Amino acid sequence: MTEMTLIEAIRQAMDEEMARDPNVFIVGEDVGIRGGVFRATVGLFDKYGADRVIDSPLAELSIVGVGIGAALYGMKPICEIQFSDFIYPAYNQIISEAAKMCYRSNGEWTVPMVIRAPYGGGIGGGLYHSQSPEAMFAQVPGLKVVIPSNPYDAKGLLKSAVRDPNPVIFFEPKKGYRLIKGEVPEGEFTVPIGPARISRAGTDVSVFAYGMMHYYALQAAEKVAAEGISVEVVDLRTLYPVDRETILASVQRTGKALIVHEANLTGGYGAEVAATIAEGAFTDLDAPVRRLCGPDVPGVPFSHPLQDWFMPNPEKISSAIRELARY
Amino acid sequence: MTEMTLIEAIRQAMDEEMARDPNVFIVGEDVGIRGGVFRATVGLFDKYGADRVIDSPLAELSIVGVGIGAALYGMKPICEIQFSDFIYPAYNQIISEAAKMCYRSNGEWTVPMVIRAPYGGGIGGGLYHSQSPEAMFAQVPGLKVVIPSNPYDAKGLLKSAVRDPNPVIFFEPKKGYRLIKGEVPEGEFTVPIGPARISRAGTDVSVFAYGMMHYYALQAAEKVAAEGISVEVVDLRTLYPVDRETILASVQRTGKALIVHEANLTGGYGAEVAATIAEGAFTDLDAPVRRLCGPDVPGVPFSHPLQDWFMPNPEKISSAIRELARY
Amino acid sequence: MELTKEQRIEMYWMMLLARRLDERAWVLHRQGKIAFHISGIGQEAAQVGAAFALNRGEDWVTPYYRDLALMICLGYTPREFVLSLMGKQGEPSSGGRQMPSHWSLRRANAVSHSAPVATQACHAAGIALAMKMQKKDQVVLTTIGEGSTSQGEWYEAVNWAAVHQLPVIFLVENNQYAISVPQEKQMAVRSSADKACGLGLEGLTVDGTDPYKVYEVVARAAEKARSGNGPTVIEARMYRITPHSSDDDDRTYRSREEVEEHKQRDPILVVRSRLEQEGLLTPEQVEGMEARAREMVDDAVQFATQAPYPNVEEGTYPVYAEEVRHD
Amino acid sequence: MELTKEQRIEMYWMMLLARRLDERAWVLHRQGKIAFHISGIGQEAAQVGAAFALNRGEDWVTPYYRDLALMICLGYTPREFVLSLMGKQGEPSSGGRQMPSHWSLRRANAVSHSAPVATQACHAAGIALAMKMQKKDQVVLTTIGEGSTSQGEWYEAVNWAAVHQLPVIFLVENNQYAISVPQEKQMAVRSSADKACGLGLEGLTVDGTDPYKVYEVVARAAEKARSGNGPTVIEARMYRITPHSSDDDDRTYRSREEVEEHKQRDPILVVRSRLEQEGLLTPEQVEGMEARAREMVDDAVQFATQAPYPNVEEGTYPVYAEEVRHD
Ligand SMILES: Cc1ncc(C[n+]2csc(CCOP(=O)(O)OP(=O)(O)O)c2C)c(N)n1
Ligand SMILES: Cc1ncc(C[n+]2csc(CCOP(=O)(O)OP(=O)(O)O)c2C)c(N)n1
Ligand SMILES: [Mg+2]
Ligand SMILES: [Mg+2]
Repeated sequence: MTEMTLIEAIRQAMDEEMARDPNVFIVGEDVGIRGGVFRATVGLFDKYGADRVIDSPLAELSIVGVGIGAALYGMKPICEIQFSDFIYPAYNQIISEAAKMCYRSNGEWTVPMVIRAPYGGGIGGGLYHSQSPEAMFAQVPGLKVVIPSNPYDAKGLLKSAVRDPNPVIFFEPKKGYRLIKGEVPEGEFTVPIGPARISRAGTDVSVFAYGMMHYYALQAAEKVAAEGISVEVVDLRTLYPVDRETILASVQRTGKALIVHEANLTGGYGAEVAATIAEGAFTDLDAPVRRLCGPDVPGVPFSHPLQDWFMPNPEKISSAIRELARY
Repeated sequence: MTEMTLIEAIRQAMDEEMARDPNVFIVGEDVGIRGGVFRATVGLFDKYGADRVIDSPLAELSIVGVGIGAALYGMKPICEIQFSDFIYPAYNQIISEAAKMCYRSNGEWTVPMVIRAPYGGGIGGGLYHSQSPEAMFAQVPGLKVVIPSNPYDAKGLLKSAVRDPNPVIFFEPKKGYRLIKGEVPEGEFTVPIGPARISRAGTDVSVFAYGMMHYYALQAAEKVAAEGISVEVVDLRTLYPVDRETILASVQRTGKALIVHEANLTGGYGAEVAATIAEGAFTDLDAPVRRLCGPDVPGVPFSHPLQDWFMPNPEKISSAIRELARY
Repeated sequence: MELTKEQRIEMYWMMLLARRLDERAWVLHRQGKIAFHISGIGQEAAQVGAAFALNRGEDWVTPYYRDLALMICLGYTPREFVLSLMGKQGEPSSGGRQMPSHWSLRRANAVSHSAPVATQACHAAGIALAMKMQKKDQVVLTTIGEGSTSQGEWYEAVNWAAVHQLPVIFLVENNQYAISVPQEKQMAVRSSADKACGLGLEGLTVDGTDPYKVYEVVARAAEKARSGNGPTVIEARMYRITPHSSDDDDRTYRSREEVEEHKQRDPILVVRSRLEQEGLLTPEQVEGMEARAREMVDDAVQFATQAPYPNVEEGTYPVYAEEVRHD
Repeated sequence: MELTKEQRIEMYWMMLLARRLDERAWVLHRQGKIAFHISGIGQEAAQVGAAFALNRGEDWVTPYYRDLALMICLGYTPREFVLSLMGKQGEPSSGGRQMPSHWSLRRANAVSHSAPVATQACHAAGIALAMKMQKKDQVVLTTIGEGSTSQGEWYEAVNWAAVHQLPVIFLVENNQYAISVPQEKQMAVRSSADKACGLGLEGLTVDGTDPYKVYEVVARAAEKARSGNGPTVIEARMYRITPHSSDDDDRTYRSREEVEEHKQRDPILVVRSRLEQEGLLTPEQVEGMEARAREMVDDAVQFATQAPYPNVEEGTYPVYAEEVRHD
């Protein structure tokens, strides 16, 4: 076991997968000699060369489009989008091509690729370096959408993503890159794409979260535990396909559900979680489903007080848990 | 009053608004001499000239991007995207620019524009001429998303959209273009963007739908009425911002909610409606919220039996209503 | 690289077979036996010329919807084509999921494409990148209409290929229209091959009604690509003799005289009379070919008419690679 | 069009003021008083040259983040700039919503831009289209980095302008890097101005360290645009003297010698010594300018330091134009 940061775990996963499989390569902006603007690919250019760690032109559409082409040929591209805020130019290639290729060709062609993108706010990034666009992808059959919340999962899930025969969108909570540390075992392991994880067992309220908000949810759960509220925290991890079973089983236990994410409330991923619960746990619910999310404004503002206003945090989560527990 | 088709109402709205305001212009592929591939703009090129009905290059990104520029200058572009399936190349301009311009500039700049796009399946269009991407937009603060279900609303809402100082995404149920007919009064009227509409009052089950599915929902309601089930049908019309009040008031009356759309179930617009109900009508619900939607496959298949399998229709809606009524 | 007499005759045969098949599709449409057809009539010469310049079965192709003749050269059979027209089971491009003429033929390295134009260009660049990485002696041919070169996607693909000196041939089939929109509304240059100079690669314009000339330039470009000297843009000039598709009415935007004039220069007629004049084909041989084509087309229609539709259950998969069925 | 002596001195003053302000931003960052700075150091000459070629206040600009000197020429004040660095109330570009250097200045016809690069190019084309429709005697200048011309968005914008002969000037500030990525990984041509030939418009390359030369070519392009002769692409060559931003460490990808070499040719030094040699500026005048700049920068820092942060409530609006507050 070694303690490492989230971003170290991500780097290690890529390094190991590149060593394991010569078809794996990285493509994106500044991923080469610079090692990525967040330093996720540091050292890989020196180790694997310019052919396998490619500094692309500044154009996300073709980072993904060229990646798809290479994947069709049998390669395993890991496409880095520098910030998830800049993924939209590639939206057509992701939605129209990567996601639909297998189905539309009746399985003749598949697109084994990973698209990595740092997401999330609270880092002084303003409207365009703070976005959480997961709900724009976690509604698209053919894609898998994964968001890790800790180094162990990050490494294991990214390795699974690289080996997955489908396009996997891998959003990384950038605020946690260096903040979130954790034990990661030496040697080979993977974490399967699909199942959510109960990261803390509890009986009074279920909290569903992922990424940075899961990290905060655990803190909030700890805090209210001292007040006698027993919180079950579920790390959704794989957002799409949805692990409805784990979600419903947790609500069956607690009868109360709080969903937390940074993205705007309306139409966010929490809507699907809430809908799932409303449909599948109707008779188990002891209180209305509650969502604690980013407010419905176009982005996280830059100015500090406004950013704080926007972002969910352990305090806001604790209050929401308390309210729900009281219901 | 004149009876007209949905597409005639749309054309008339554009014609009247262009006559009223010299700043209104149309831009898109084949909108000029051809009058649009669905013939929505027929006659307008002859009437208003090539300067105001512009055949763009075949590039959606710049149809919208150039439209935004013109809107910033004070014009009122109506951008036609030939099929909603082809809106993704313009996603970056819509999400990053049109939607965020007002907020990010603290109101110094606004983008008064309309983006029209035919959507929906059941017309033998296969994966790429049948899509319903509304949920990818009805989660984006700064946008308004409108879907009319009948000629009266189509005309009145489109006129409101043209006059709206914000970017409005106007999805048109293409299967209904000529199929859906209705009375439209002579002379000036508008329908406000925002409120949903109770298109049929009832007491047993609420059905929430829009566009073509609303048309089918009314047929289903009629059918089950004969069996003694009283259905309230709500035409959501404006999907974003969400008219939560009308939705909740209806569930308060009936205690049961069915949501119908063509788009994939998971992460579709119905998730937000279901979440809204789960949060706001918890004590009113007599049955789990139910969604009847397109299955979670990447698109509507071309082959007829497969298309029929995919599409919701009055029969499927009737069955779902019956089940819910029985609960 | 010099074509043999046999090859030149074979090329005419491929053009002819594609033409007769295409004409039959229009008949089937008029008879109400199929719902949609999009035609390659007038474009066969360039497609066959390009196909013969490839190492077929080894080289890769990312085609577009008008490429019936190209696909026939790659081994796509008339039976397969009519299955696709009718959305019948066993159709190899998509198993009836896609509209007709949305090709895919894994066994021939012809990649599945979608309806959104220009997406295939990036795939070609990515495939070529993979070939270069794997040091394969292969090239990729990608085709597109001249209107679709207005898409930023095409620009990005060509730019990638130029920067990385990839073995791709970008063949633009300039048939002078994009639905109703003439070339001069798409671009301010005289040929889309002129766009190459702005991206630092070679661009050539060729008479696309002459299969042997097209063969020559494509063969030269392929040789160049194989020897590591990078990509080429080739515009083949031709005329779209039919309406855009069976949904179009081209009388609304171009004169009958213009169309008639081009019908006089129909490549099928021109090539046949050339081969006759050169003594390579006797009128009897021509008649023999016509009879053989008729027979194959008849057989294909009969075969496809009797073929079953897909089972409804086939609509449910394969959304993910794990669900691909190998039968 | 000939510059007067006063204008030439005024241009140097603008360069100097922008430079001193920019340098202070780096100091503030080192002092921990601001969180982020992205610098225009080394690019002032081209920006000032271009600004002076415009009819400022009448013509329009869609700028990009390095354009501090350009914005200063348009009347953006040092106080306003430091407010934006600190995210303080009253900041005119965004009211503290956007990161610093994301300009907007309605009173100067300088349009709000976002972080996703290249989106502003289409806006410029759209503004120019509107100017042409309204027969205005105006032009639009849009700026961009050379790396960002790899985006399909830029291509589509330039293509629109060329097809419609719009009054736009596309100024590329080629500072030789896109973060860490050098020009040769972005494009296979020697200048981004070469891209113009592929789109049928004029392209010019100019020494971007000489404000008077840049003035000349931009003035000529503006005149051409005003007389209805369409757009021009101008690449101004320069060097990014600082790291990409305060988050960057450029030592990882370029040598100190290279940077030193360019510092020797710093446009501020070159222009000053030229003006001194020509007898237009005495050492005393230069000292006077420096003192004035220092005073203005000091004042701006003091002013902004004392200014309040936005009220939290300001984060909630204006999502829609209806919510714009006029105070
Ligand atoms: C992204 C996208 N936008 C619009 C369309 C609708 N559309 C289909 S074909 C076509 C015209 C294509 O013209 P061109 O590229 O010249 O090819 P051609 O059909 O003439 O061979 C259009 C606009 C589409 N398929 N994809
Ligand atoms: C669409 C998009 N992708 C990525 C980025 C991240 N990014 C910010 S600046 C930059 C480099 C820009 O280089 P260039 O266009 O040459 O302008 P410069 O910064 O050199 O002036 C990158 C990659 C972005 N802002 N937008
Ligand atoms: Mg064409
Ligand atoms: Mg640069």
